[in-house]
Amino acid sequence: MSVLAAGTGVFKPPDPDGFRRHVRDHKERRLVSKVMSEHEAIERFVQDGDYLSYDCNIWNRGPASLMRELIRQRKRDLWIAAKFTAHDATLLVAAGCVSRIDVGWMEVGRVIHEAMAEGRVQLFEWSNGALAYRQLAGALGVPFLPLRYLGGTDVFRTSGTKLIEDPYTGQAVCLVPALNPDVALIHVNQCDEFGNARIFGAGVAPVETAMASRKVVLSTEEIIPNEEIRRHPQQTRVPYYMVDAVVHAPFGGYPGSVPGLYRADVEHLMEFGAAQVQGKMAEYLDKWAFSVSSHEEMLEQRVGQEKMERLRAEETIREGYYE
Amino acid sequence: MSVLAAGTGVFKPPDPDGFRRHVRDHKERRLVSKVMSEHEAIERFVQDGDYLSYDCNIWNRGPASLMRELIRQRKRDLWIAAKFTAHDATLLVAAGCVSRIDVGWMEVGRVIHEAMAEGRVQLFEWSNGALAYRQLAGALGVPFLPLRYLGGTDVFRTSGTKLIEDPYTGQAVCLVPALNPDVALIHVNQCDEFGNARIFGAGVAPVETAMASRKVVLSTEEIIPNEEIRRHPQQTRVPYYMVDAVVHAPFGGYPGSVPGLYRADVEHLMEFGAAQVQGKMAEYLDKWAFSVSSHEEMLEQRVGQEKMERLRAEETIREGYYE
Amino acid sequence: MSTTRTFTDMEQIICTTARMMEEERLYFVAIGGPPLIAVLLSKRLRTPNLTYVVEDGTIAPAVQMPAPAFLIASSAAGYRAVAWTDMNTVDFHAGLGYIDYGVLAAVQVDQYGNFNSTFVGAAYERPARRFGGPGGANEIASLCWRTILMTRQQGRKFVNKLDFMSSPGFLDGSPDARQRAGLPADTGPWRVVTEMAVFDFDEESRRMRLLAVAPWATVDDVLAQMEFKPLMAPSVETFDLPSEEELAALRAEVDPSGRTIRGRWITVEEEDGRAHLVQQEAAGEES
Amino acid sequence: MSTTRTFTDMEQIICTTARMMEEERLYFVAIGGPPLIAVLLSKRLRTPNLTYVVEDGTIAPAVQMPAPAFLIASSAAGYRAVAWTDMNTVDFHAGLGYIDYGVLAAVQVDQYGNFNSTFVGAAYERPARRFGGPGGANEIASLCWRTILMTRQQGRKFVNKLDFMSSPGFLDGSPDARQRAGLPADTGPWRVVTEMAVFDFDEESRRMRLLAVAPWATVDDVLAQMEFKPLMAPSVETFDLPSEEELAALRAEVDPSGRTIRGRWITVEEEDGRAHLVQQEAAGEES
Repeated sequence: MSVLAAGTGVFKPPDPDGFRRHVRDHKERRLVSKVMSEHEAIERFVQDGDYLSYDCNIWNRGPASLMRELIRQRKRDLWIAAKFTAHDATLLVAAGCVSRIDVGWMEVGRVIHEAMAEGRVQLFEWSNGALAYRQLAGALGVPFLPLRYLGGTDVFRTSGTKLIEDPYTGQAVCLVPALNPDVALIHVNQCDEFGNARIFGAGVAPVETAMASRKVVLSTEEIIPNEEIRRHPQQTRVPYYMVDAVVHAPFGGYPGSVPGLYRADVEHLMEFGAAQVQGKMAEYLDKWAFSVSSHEEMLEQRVGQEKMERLRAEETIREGYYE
Repeated sequence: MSVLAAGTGVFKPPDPDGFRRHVRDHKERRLVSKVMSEHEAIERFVQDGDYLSYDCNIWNRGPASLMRELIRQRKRDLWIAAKFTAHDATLLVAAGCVSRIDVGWMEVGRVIHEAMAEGRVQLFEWSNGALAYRQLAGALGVPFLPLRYLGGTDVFRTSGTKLIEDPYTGQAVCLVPALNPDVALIHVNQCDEFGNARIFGAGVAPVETAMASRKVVLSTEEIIPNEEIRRHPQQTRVPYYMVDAVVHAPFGGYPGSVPGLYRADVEHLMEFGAAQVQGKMAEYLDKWAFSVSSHEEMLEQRVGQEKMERLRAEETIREGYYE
Repeated sequence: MSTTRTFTDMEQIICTTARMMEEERLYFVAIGGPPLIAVLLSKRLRTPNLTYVVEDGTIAPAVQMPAPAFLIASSAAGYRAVAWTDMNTVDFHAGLGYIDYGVLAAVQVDQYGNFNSTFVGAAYERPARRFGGPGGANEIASLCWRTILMTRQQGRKFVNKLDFMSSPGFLDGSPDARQRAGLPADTGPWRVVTEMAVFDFDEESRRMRLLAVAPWATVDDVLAQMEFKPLMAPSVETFDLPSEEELAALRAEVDPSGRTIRGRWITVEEEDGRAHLVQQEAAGEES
Repeated sequence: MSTTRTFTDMEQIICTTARMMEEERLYFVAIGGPPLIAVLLSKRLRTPNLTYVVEDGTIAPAVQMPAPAFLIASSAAGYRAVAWTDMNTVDFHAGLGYIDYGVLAAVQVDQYGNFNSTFVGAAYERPARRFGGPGGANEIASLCWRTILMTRQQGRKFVNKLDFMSSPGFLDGSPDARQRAGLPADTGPWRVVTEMAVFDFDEESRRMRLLAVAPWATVDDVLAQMEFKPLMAPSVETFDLPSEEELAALRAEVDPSGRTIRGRWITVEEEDGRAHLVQQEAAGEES
């Protein structure tokens, strides 16, 4: 069994035993309430320099309200996993929060281009699947997993992937290192005060992300009683003991959609696009993050009841989510 | 990266590309009906010498009616994965169907002892988790997975586990070979005619078993319309394209329980126990398998409407399964 | 009698790709873009029972037409699927050999069908233009049995050397190159579709081969838009223009917002079964 | 005034184990047997909010009392869980360090807490007695932070050399032996509980150490039922008999069928705070 080739990229090194020690020393195994404000959750659980993973994106069930809080608190030097991410990365780079990005796919425009040109952000190449899979490795508690892609490409060459001779078949197979983010932000449909969470619809990798991350912050459209969780145990995707904070955030996915609840605000997404093209990200960030003190205030003062009602009404598909 | 130690046990060797070729050449990608009789399903999809995996066991949501059909058709020389299996292995050994067993845990009595003493059955040591995990490796399409147990024990020594130096952390970690059974028998709560299947309750590894196996035979308590499947996509655990046969088998888990539907027939389980102790397995097999032509006939003539109604009535918990 | 038809380059690419699709095969597409639109068009017009999986874990959805303007990752995109899973799950299904065709968009492609969706120009650290990254393309191009690539016919896209190989074709074209790199056996690119041409790959050399051209283009027109010279099929066929029916379905039902189907306008006049180019816009900067 | 109490060896083992349990810890038990019964007893009497996961993927269920006769893998065992998952999932949770204690039954144990649940006697191919195999014990004993072993106090169970090491204790007892074998750091056996004694393990030598004995037994009684001589705690404590309350809960509510709690009967007379053995059945053949 030999290493046939190895990429030379920088990656967050796997440390399964370090992860275990963190869990042992910091995770609450009792059923205790973890409900707190977005301010407290981000302040306590996101540190400058953290490797941050979020699930889904600003179009769809992403933790948009938590991201805006992160921006408001001016977190710095984050390293993010951009696995199928829309302009989330752009937003965090524009706000100066992020200096390293593991890329699967992200929308790239002026903000990322300028940040790259000025050396404010470093990109590391992976793929959507590889990042989801590296988090699966992290979720399994193992240091690496074999996979049958990446090999032969420049992604292999510039990443932390290795090509080995499989000791069972003798054939070549790649390995990727486990990814255990320091912190995960996940927006869910429903959870109880302890963090037992339900997520409806196809996702990217919410379960792997929660399992793989040292600290897990949930925002949720709804807090439901533990009794209701226990009446339908099959619906629980993340168990309470993985969760550090529960933030009650109706419309927490805004401007994205939460399927079955509200559609995306296309007008807002276009406003973002225009702000980037015009070099007016500072104004955008000020309007939507810095000039409001909380998600609730943003909804009230910037979105308004009428629009929220319209976005709910226009999400006509509830089947499979809430029916 | 070197192999530090390796077990010397015999195991079904992983062959991811062979599996892929089987899928390419034999799996139906169209939505076509796969509903057939248990006789046809077992005749077409279980060959003598196959490696067979079933999910759960004869106490609980096991594919009991398919196993009895397998016995009736006198399948021979099967190799089974006994991952948390009750007396299922005993039953198949008593009927002469099985010659090799990968052991996680199984009930062991006179039948297994005698078969071992007479050299009719060979046992290979793993654990429940290791067998479920080897099937996960098979389900991921990779030749092996790393894991952090088995090492240091006699299970390691007598199995196909290897200990390697992890090329990422430099630490010792075990590898186990992927297990891709030739055929899986899985009893499900509901599926459509194409094989899109729902399974309610905690299971052992139904999804991994279906994904990892070349041929997949489902028995189901209920066949529901595809339209109903599509109304609740999140409930689907196995997609149609993995499934080769759908057998409509109400009470297919009998004498075991299907949680939420009917409880186990403890009287029957005691009858089995007594038959083994008394060396009367031939009579037991004759009564419950050979002397009836089908599951339906067995239910009618050996169980009876009254008992079935009682077993249904006594399963008072429906919450979380059907409510 | 002559008729005039006007369509975008992307509409031609989508229609040609859609016509290759078969109901007895399973397709893998990324969350949005031309591949999804091609699948939806084929389902709408020719293969209503075709099934596909999406990178986000959606399996065999039944998208209602007309599709909403913002289809990507919306509830409409997953409507009446047979299962909602996640990214790893559908990648596993591909890894197990269940998925016949991956359909993908490429920014640059080389003669072995390797392709780029990461950056072009200058060096990696300071690219002339940075793109979104491979997304799911690397796994889809590695794990599905066959890959269909959709791209525009431009010299800067059909290059001798990729600026970055984001996803694999036949790598260096040597026998078993993919297997030696750790990829599953017997997989690889199958067709490359542009507005002007369809290519396949030679069984032996693994080099790209010109199979068919648009009725309004010549082989030389195609070669003029490639840095490398492809092999030639024994007889290069001519494929059809987008039909009125296809264009109507695309514009009114499959992509009513025009997000994906927009592109360079091409006007073609057909007369006595022959077609010739009347007018086309210059190639833009878009990918 | 004297009182007489009669209980089975297994009832003593279960009660002693249950008393070690804490609400702020998470437990991992196999699908049935003494470990599950000990957890349920503790929940019933002392630690109602204790949570545990079961090998089949059940997370934190709320089993109603009295438990049904056929609890194993029935709907009653998973009742009002917070999640129903599968075997791999709960093993991953253990692998990630979430699970504090694994509670397991053993057929044979050696001085380093390695244990056997596979076979005893003669050779592997022709065992004198074959057992069911490790089940989930190997992973539970490897991945949980601490393991509690439940077994009967018999010379043929506390052996110098296991007939088969199904699951790991401290292996050969050398420093980092578990890590060198690929197991997570800082894990291992924590207590061994029998009807007659409680053992822990010396921090340095990793050898089993006698910590406490039953009020009706002496250290010598315990040593007479072991092939190897354990280390001795500085002061060997005495643990309590099963209380009337514990026995009532066990027999009427936790295991009303008596499937798990049956065993060898022990009768003890208590007088002036001292207890002595009045009568006990001979050790049987059961594991």
